[in-house]
Amino acid sequence: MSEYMQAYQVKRVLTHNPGLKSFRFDRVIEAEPGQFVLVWLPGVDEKPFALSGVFEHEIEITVKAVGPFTSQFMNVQPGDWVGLRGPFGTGFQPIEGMVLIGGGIGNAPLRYLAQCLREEKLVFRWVIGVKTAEDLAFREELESMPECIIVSEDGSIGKKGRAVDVLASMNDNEPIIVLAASGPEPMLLAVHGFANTFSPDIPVQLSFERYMKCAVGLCGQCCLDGTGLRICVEGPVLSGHQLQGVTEWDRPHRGPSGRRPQD
Amino acid sequence: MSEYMQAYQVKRVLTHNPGLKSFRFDRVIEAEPGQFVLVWLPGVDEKPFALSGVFEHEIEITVKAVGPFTSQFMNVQPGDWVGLRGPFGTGFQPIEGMVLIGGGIGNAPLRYLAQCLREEKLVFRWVIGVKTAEDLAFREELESMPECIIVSEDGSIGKKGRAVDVLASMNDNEPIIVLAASGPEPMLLAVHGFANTFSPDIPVQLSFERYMKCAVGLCGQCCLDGTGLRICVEGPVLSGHQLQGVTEWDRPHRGPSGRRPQD
Amino acid sequence: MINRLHVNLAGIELASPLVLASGVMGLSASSLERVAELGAGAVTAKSCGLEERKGHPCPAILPFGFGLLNAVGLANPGVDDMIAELRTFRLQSDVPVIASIFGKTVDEFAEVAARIAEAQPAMVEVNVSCPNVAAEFGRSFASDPALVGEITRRVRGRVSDIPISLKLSLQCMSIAEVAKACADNGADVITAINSVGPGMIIDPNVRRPVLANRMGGLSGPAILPLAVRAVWEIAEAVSLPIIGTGGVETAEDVVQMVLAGATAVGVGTAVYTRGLEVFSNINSDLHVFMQERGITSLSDLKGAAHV
Amino acid sequence: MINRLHVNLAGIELASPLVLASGVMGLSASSLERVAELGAGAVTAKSCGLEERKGHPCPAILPFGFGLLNAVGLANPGVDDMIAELRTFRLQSDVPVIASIFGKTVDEFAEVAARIAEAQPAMVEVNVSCPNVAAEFGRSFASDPALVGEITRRVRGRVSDIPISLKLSLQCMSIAEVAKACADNGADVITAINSVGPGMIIDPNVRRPVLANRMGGLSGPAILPLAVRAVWEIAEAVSLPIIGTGGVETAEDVVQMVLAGATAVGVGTAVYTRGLEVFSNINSDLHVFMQERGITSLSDLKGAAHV
Ligand SMILES: Cc1cc2nc3c(=O)[nH]c(=O)nc-3n(C[C@H](O)[C@H](O)[C@H](O)COP(=O)(O)OP(=O)(O)OC[C@H]3O[C@@H](n4cnc5c(N)ncnc54)[C@H](O)[C@@H]3O)c2cc1C
Ligand SMILES: Cc1cc2nc3c(=O)[nH]c(=O)nc-3n(C[C@H](O)[C@H](O)[C@H](O)COP(=O)(O)OP(=O)(O)OC[C@H]3O[C@@H](n4cnc5c(N)ncnc54)[C@H](O)[C@@H]3O)c2cc1C
Ligand SMILES: Cc1cc2nc3c(=O)[nH]c(=O)nc-3n(C[C@H](O)[C@H](O)[C@H](O)COP(=O)(O)O)c2cc1C
Ligand SMILES: Cc1cc2nc3c(=O)[nH]c(=O)nc-3n(C[C@H](O)[C@H](O)[C@H](O)COP(=O)(O)O)c2cc1C
Ligand code: FES
Ligand code: FES
Repeated sequence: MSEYMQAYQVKRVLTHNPGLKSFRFDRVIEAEPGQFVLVWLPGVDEKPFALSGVFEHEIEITVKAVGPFTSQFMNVQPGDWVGLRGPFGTGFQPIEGMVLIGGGIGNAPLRYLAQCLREEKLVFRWVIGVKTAEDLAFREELESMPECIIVSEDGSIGKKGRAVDVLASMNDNEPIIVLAASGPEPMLLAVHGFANTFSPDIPVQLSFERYMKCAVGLCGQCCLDGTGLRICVEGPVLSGHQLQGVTEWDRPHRGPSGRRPQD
Repeated sequence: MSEYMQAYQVKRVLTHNPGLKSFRFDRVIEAEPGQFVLVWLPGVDEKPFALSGVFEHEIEITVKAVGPFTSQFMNVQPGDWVGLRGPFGTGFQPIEGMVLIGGGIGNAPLRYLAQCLREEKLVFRWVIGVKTAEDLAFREELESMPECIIVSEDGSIGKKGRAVDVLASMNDNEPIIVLAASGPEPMLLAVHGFANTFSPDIPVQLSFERYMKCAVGLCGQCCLDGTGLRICVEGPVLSGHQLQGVTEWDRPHRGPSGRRPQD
Repeated sequence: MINRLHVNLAGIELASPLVLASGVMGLSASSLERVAELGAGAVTAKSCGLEERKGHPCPAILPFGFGLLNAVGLANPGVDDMIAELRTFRLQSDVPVIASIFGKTVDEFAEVAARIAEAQPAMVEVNVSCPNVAAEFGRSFASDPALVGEITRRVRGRVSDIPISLKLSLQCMSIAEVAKACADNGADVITAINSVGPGMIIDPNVRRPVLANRMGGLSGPAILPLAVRAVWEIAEAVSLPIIGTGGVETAEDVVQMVLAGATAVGVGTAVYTRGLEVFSNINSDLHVFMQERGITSLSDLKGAAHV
Repeated sequence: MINRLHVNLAGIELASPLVLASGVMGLSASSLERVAELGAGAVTAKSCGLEERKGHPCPAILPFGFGLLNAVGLANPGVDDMIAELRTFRLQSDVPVIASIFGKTVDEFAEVAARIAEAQPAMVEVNVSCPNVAAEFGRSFASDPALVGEITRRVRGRVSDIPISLKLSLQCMSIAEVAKACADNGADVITAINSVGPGMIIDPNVRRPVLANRMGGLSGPAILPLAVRAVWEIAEAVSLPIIGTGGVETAEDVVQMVLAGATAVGVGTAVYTRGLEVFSNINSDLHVFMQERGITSLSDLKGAAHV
């Protein structure tokens, strides 16, 4: 694939629940886990989605309905033409002993990372956090993976609690040497905070989201205040080091106009 | 080099006589002997010239003053910027036992062909035809080459006569197995005629000239009537086979308007 | 077997939608024939005027990485010689041949058109992109809808038995408006677009514009999006068949043009960027594209992107 | 050591002729700062209007092989937010920052210009390439010399202490004429050109234009020859300094622009085609180019191709 628009027919749709589906396209690409594609739904819009899996002849994205685009995407059927461009941005680097930690739909790219880790026969652990059981995609697959620790905020699946809360006891079990996290920003910052309590810090790879328009580092839409780092080029996966100097944590993100809603 | 315009400073000028000079440019290219470049004299025009030599760090063209462009070119000095594009078109294929036959300035590309033949340690003979002694470029170099047979129409240098007239006796000496010719069209057709008196024909490689504008096979300016072959792409070096079907031998060539002057 | 690539262009049957664009391989019967044999559905001759013109000195045609700049300066052998070439072509080929003409004045357009019609080409294409010598600021005829309408009407008056096409350029405020003026005055076809710009390339060492004419029109893949948009706008404005021209190099480019509203598709600069094989290559790729998607006729795709 | 790359642009001292073009990395103080640190001689903010605009849905920015098509739809945070970003930038960087503004009406141009001047940018650039909502056929302001002259005069009336530049586009009959109208009405600088076209890309399978807005302006290397020609024509018509913009990717492209008549050179799409390193890369290549040829100041090259 490339930055040029190319349409593909949807090969298969996997329905996790009516508002959470995975879509496979007949396409071979080279992509790192954590990298994303732009997905064009003709007549609607084009939005960024991480790859949730790369298979021999197929690539997969997993979409959660949260607004107009993602809701319409739930109607996409096998055979429909969808435009794809990418992969864009930076990926996670698979490392022996890695701990993955995902929140909600943020677990999607970690699924592909886990795939890669397994293929490279690297040991890892994966804390899968969801609000409630039905937010969990690939339930059967994940429940059968010995590496997975599922937690839910309402206790409807796995242990009750938030993913970050598990980290301390995991570290007691066996020291965490590197963390890969993807999910809501507060979770990412909490993971970063946890990693910073150690000396030396635990290296982190954190996948951020910002509103995107070009994904090729041009429009400036996704730049972080303080450093100007572009989430679409230098990110979405950033190291702890790259977080330094950013002045917009915990502030509302800039929208399509470039405006940041009043805090 | 390429089809894109690039300017080079003239490195050296070799004056054979006031109306016949060679120009060297600091440039490494891959080109076959017989291929040509377009030469842009800023403020004047751009015209095709065969490479007369390719050296380790230099390329060379040899220009004879025959009209406005070539006359102005005689004023070009070392250090002047000249635009070059190419190489374009087809080249001669060096073959063991080859006989080269050139008429006047048509000997220029054969000089490069001879260079290649010598480098590949292939045996060859070269009949160099000129009107008169002062039409001969590279006189010292060529007189010292055992492969060269110089003939002039006025007898002022070498044997008196025309280059084609030498062919029959050469063939008696040692059968000619392939002919490469470059020079005025009547000479080329005579060479072709000579080659056709044998059975099977002696294979020929003949370098033609036509008015050119694009050299990239687009404008149609250099197409031969009868077959539509483009001298700038399928030529300038054509085989005897490619001459078949051409209906414009011995007719005046089309000029810059595309018009063929009345015969 | 059906020929999926067949199109009917204003009554002319083409075995392929690909039309050799004017100015490319179009000076002689033989060069046109060569392109016809290599797969063009129709071939257009070089634009000719009343009299022979040598055009500009060289460089007149300049590759620049994404296509060409050209400022040939309407070099042409004159209408008499062109008539002879067209007649020779017609004796030897069944492929439809389109004559192309220009004039320095409205009268001259009408006169050259009438003359070239003697050669009985399949169509007369009227190239209005040349500069209007009478206009301020050296504007081209193509920029003025009223003037293009007038040329159309006058040519139509002299050429009644052969379809006429007006070859438009983007050097105007609204190509749709110009196309309307053509339709209102009797045009059968619109050819769009001519080369774009003009543009200029300056050599950083020589410190001069490289083209002898300083400026020249852009053609080739760089202008494809401009040409597709032009075809789209024309198709919205008039119902005439369009020869969509500009930057076409591949079967997918042809499909874009047809989806935008073209009936046939011009191919010019691709002869340089892709070689003369471009005609047969596009034909076979286009056939496969259509077959794989079960499309039996290009007319099913025509204008289909206007949703 | 002398800085060969230094230029004086309407009284503003730039350490490099490279100016970040509007619409690229220009939404926030931080993104502008990043580009300033990487070697731009000046940076231009994204064009802003009176109010926040979300612009068109995506795809709004589309790579197409020789550059980009964009139809962002004047998305911008509104002048209030932009003032805040510019102030933040000025507190943190000494690199001159150019504000860019647009309006839906002549009045609005004047008003936004007056507002943005509060942030004391080094220059106010007036982007007249947006569609004139009052005009027929949705023509852009930039196509009408009289209207551009009027906008210039009105902006000048409200912004007296800061240089103003008019950002022109080729969507007009003569960019030289438009530039003249700017000069006659008090402009200090001309920025040329905005993106070209518009163009359209249709997906052959989806059978729809890919851009959500259907059409979008072309930028990047495909338009360099058009931009060089525009700068050439403007330089022949007026004596104002020009920020030559469009398709610049290399030091040689910069030299072309300067030889055509530019004082400074805009860089936009090259941030995509060449990465953010493009500024430092061009700076060092340009330095070497000048040094090798004994050129000590770019002003020695300015307009030198007009022979
Ligand atoms: C790098 C990256 C990877 C992502 N991966 C996934 C994934 O694997 N699965 C998944 O379901 N979602 C993913 N998202 C989020 C997804 O892009 C949004 O859910 C989607 O754009 C929402 O659009 P909407 O119209 O449905 O909702 P809206 O109501 O428009 O927006 C809902 C939320 O999505 C954000 N959003 C909207 N548009 C964009 C945009 N153009 N770019 C970035 N964020 C936007 C908004 O800021 C808001 O927070 C990813 C986002 C990014 C930046
Ligand atoms: C493939 C090729 C290789 C050549 N190699 C050499 C060479 O090595 N040395 C050399 O001195 N000359 C060479 N020539 C010929 C050279 O191009 C002409 O001598 C030159 O163009 C004459 O230009 P002029 O203005 O001086 O003369 P003019 O008076 O314009 O023309 C004199 C002759 O040159 C021909 N000619 C003019 N312009 C062109 C053109 N644009 N393209 C082709 N022919 C043209 C004319 O048809 C005429 O026969 C070559 C030509 C071709 C086609
Ligand atoms: C070298 C050259 C010469 C051309 N001459 C003519 C011409 O004589 N008449 C004309 O109508 N168009 C002429 N054109 C324009 C082409 O017919 C065509 O409209 C344009 O190049 C865009 O198509 P393309 O990108 O496929 O080349 C010429 C184009 C080129 C490149
Ligand atoms: C995505 C994008 C957004 C742009 N937005 C603006 C804008 O808001 N205001 C403006 O004056 N020009 C805008 N432009 C035009 C550029 O400033 C520039 O004039 C044009 O792209 C040509 O230069 P380039 O080829 O270097 O990009 C935009 C260009 C692009 C590619
Ligand atoms: S989305 Fe445009 S710079 Fe990141
Ligand atoms: S010179 Fe143009 S086709 Fe040969």
